[in-house]
Amino acid sequence: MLYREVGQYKTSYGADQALFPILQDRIGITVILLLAFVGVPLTASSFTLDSILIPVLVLSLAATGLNLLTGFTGLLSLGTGGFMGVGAFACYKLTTFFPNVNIIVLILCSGFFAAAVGTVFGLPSLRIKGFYLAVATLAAQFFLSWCFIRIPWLYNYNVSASIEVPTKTLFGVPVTGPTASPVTRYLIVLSIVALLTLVAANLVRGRIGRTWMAVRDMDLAAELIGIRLYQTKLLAFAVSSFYCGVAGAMMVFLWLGNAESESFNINQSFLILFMVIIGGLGSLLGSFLGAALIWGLPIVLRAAPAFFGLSIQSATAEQASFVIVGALIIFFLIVEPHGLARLWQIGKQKLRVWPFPY
Amino acid sequence: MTHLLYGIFIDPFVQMGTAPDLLVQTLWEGLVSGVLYALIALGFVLIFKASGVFNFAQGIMVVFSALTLVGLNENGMPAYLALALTIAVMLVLAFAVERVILRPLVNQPDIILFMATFGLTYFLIGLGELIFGGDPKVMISDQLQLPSGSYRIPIFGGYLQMQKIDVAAAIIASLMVAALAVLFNRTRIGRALRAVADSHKAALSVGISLEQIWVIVWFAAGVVALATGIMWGARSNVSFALEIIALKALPVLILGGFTSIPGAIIGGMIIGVGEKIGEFYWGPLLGSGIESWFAYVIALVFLLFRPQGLFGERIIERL
Amino acid sequence: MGRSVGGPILEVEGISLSFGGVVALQAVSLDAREHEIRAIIGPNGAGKSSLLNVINGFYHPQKGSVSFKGRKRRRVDPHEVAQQGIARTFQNIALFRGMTALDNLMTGRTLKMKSNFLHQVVYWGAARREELEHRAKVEEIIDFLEIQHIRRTPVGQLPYGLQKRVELGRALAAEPDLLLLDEPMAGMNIEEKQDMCRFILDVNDQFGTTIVLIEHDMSVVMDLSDRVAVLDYGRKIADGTPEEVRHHRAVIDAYLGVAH
Amino acid sequence: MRLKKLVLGAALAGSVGVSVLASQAVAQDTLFVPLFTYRTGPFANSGIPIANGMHDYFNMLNARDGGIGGVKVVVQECETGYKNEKGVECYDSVKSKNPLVISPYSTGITLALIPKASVDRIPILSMAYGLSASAVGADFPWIFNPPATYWDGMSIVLKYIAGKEGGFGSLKGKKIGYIYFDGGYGLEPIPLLDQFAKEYGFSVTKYPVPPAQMQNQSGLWLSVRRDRPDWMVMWGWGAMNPTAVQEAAKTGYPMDHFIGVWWSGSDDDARPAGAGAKGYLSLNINAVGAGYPAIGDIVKNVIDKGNSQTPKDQVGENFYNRGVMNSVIIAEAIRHAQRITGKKVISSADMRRGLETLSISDQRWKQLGLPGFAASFAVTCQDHNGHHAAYVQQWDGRKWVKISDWIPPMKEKVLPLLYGAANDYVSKNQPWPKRTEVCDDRTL
Repeated sequence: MLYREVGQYKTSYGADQALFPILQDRIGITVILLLAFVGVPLTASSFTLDSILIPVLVLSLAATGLNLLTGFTGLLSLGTGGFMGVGAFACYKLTTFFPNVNIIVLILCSGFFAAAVGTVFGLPSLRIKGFYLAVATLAAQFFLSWCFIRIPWLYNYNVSASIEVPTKTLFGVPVTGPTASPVTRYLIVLSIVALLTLVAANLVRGRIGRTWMAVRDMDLAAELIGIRLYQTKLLAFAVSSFYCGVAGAMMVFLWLGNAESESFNINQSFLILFMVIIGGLGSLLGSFLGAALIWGLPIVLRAAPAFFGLSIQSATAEQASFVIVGALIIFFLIVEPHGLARLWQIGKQKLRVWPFPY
Repeated sequence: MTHLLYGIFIDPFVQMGTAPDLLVQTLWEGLVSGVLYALIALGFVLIFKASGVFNFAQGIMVVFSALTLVGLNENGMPAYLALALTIAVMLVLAFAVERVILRPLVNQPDIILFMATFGLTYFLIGLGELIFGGDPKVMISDQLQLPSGSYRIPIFGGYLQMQKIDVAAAIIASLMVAALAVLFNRTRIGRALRAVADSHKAALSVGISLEQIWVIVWFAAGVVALATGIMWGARSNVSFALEIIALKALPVLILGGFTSIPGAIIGGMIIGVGEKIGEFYWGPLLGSGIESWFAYVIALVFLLFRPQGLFGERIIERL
Repeated sequence: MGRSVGGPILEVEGISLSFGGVVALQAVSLDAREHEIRAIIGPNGAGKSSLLNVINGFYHPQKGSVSFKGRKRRRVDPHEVAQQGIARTFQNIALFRGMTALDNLMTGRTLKMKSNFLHQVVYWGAARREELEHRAKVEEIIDFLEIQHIRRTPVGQLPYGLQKRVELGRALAAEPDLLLLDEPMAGMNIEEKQDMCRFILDVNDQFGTTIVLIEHDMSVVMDLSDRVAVLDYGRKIADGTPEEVRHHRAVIDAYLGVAH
Repeated sequence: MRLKKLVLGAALAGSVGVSVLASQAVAQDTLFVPLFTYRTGPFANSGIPIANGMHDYFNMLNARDGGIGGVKVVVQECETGYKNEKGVECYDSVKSKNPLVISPYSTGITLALIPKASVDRIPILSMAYGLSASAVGADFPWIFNPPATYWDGMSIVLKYIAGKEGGFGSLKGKKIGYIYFDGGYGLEPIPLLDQFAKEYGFSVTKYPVPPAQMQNQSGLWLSVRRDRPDWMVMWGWGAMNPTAVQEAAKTGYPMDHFIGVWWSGSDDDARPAGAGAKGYLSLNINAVGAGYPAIGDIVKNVIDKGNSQTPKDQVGENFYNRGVMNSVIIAEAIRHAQRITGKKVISSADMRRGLETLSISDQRWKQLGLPGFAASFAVTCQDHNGHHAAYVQQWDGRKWVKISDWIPPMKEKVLPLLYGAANDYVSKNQPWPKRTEVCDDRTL
């Protein structure tokens, strides 16, 4: 009986349209944020930060971006990796042009370059739909990753054809490069992700979000209501690519510290798509759950044998994890096609009537 | 600038004129890889036509079937027995897919089924490596009596080099297409398949079990995959890197339309020839390696003019 | 009826429309006056829906013109039409199934919303104020249509009758001057039909909205409408008050299916 | 419904599992040597034999001598699949367990780890791959890439070609085709190649192979047929190698004019082309064949005891021996470190000193039971590479045959480029940590 909104009366539409209308949710999110911002930095090991939390956050942001496009606007894209790459390389060039500008500003700015490119490759969406569009976005994917290698200007003509992240400091504290501590990088990633997630939440609960969903659910009717399909779709592409771009920039500057064309290949795109669909199309929460599952699972699986004192060849573990991840994807889709987010809803529903079955 | 324009608009055609044998050779290579793309695309089409599923796993099915074949043979099984057994394996796979994936997910939105085939892809990659190891295998061309060596036909003062295996690939591909055409248009199953393609309800009302149809198409796709795997394996070797190439079937699908068998073939030809010509004559301008995306751009441009593909049904929007 | 029918607000002149070889409409002309309820009837495939699609710009006729509020137009895009104040419902419901009833209605007001992207991003100031204003307006319509209880339900899960009602609500949310209803009562039971009739009359009465509706149920048409136009094989074969139309020779033929 | 509960449960369990991760410590009285390997993915064909070689040699030392200096070597493989993210993850998972040295076995991963390792003070051994510039000990105290850099390799290739053509003078007007993996690895030698082309007046045509096209090279080889280069030089890896050899054979390119770097000389690279591959050349830095006492010990103590994944017939293949060589270098460095520090259980810092004073003479190779297995080599405080000789081998249709003497690289050409690149790297990655580590006296 702990979780229920009974007795919480909304006295204004404002209260009713708040992000978290239910008190328990508000408490919940506060606790989570406190844990994330205070608890984790104090306790987590550098491995947990570097190999689990930072990646999951970065990938969640990319997934959020794709979700805005695929989940909310109904446009299937396989170019995510490419757009992330644009963000990363843009950020790298920016750091070389403006070495003294605050790196966080640059990371956010690099999103705009991705947005521009994304919009261009979004143009076909005006003529084509569904899988045809998906394949069209593959053109973006392959063309971009070709550019990342074939245009040396993008990586400052490094012989290695890869971008090395320079050390940038903020108030004297190094935030990028090898000397930056995992905690610092984690906190920055967390802040950016939290901020952009809030923005996404605002967008999808307002007019823009509704027009996106309208286009997704029935584009013709939307048009007859007065929604301009072209602008709506292109806006979706732009915003989505912006998120992917920022994610890409963070991936290189705050996570890996180095990248080459291959870091943004087609598999990256597929990985993000997994996360979105497993997490739940059209759900921001889902993007996070999906990212956590898809990224976390193989790590758990790789650690599991040792944890249970078995010694398994790392290769075998890797192959096994492929099998299991594949099986789980199918399993999840069968159990709940609407993704983890829906499971969460169901869980809440149960909690609401607990301890009674109905 | 003028140099660039020359490189784009004049030089390639000069080359074609001065070395026609190379042009012919390029066309031939294009046709061959086109055939292989087409074979993969064919697998997609079969399944999409009958179950509306965009089967991403087609690519890995190619690798998996070829691996099974070679793996069985390596464990001392005579080639043809191995071949038969591999076909059996593909049949089992078809049943498994129908039972485990399609049936529970029937009537789900396309994208969910699409994702499910992604899951299948991961599963097969892992399984394949677990059983046969990650190291690439050499296709057992000789045991299968596949021709090796090549014809060298003098033309235009130069010569045209045709690998016998490629010729075989072309022949086998056309045979398969013919067989499938017959299957689709002449047999009861074929009518059923088309009925399903038109509408599941209709099919049911005609008293056809969807399950059977699905098993059949997935099995057919599996066999096509095996053929593709053997052919491509014989050209390079059987390794998981092949799976990436399978993506090339997607632009083929766009050109040919997702539901048209002749479309897949002709689309394959266009893509194959297009990208080879592009790489060969225009690639050097851009620093080469454009083959990796050229096909997709061809398809993309094409889409803008004909959104439903070469043979795809016309899309009429109505309210 | 205590309302004054004004001058013509919508004039359709000599519309001809065909897809490939198939002729859907042939030189059809009709008008609708302010505040009136105008019905279009005719057998299936007579071209009724096509006519509506022409009026709100979804189809572009080969010949003829449509003028609304005196502004003549030959070829326009649907969203322009919507901006001029024409809203509609659809024969087979075209709601946004994934969204709640409330969101569907809010979407209906898209054109009335002006706040820019940045405000949306922060969801503060203008954007927030706007949201709340429009929410208030939408709530009025929700009360009016008596669908308070299903506010938060995704419309995909609603029964047919309610969906039709929500769709009407979405159209009303745009505060249109002209409302096109494509078979608003198709597949409803008596009670639902009666409710729908009431709503249509009230809309027309309270908001003074001009209504053009397609309907098969003769009794409904005859009670509701001021004037009735009859289409058959893409031609207009009769036009006038329900009384006149009811006794019109061609109409009777058309409905009894006498060979021409 | 039950299913859904189950799933919720599973998700929960997963999240718990994660938290218990990095908790697998390594016993303190051992020598911990993580090996980054890839037995999966499109590069597995190159990765597997190397991984086997590296693994087996350490197992052999443990079984035969009870470890190194009486201390057991703990080997832990981490599967990278040749993916950079995985590599970084592997690094993060081992760095807290006092790893003596990291062998990334991927140029991409090496590049990603160079800055990190320099800060975490963990040595990286990128044996004949990675960033050529990292040979400059003054700038990269923690990175070691013996016995030769890609630039050395390219200079050796050109030296060999020149030898066949009758001296560098006669390279004038010749056409050399360069087919390479379109990534950092394949792009690195290009500056040197271009420089030589300018100096000796031969022309270079470049044929990049994008990763997605590794097994789809027919178009590329058509261009080769058109351009008719006198020699083809290959910097290939993974599935790209066998495909290239096969396509070359198909196009009828003279195989004895087609020469690959030491990473394009695996038995699996040549074998698939069958008879067509006969005559294919490649550089090598280690001997092939199982006819060495040490390798005999491996067979006796490890493989016959079933403690290995290696199929017996692959022992002694080129890349297997490459892996063995990698482990020998690590083992020798550990011995050096133990001698310098007088400690039995050493730290990564000690290991760095060991690597920096490492030298293996022909005499020592013999003592190791590997006479003539590789050129005698030494790295110094300044030079972490040594720029040692390589030889050319030829595929006779069944196995590799050594067909040249050990050819030393053209240091005088390579070094300037090397220092230039090192400066470039350091200047682009300011502030780059200044070297503080003192140089050990080699005579110890």
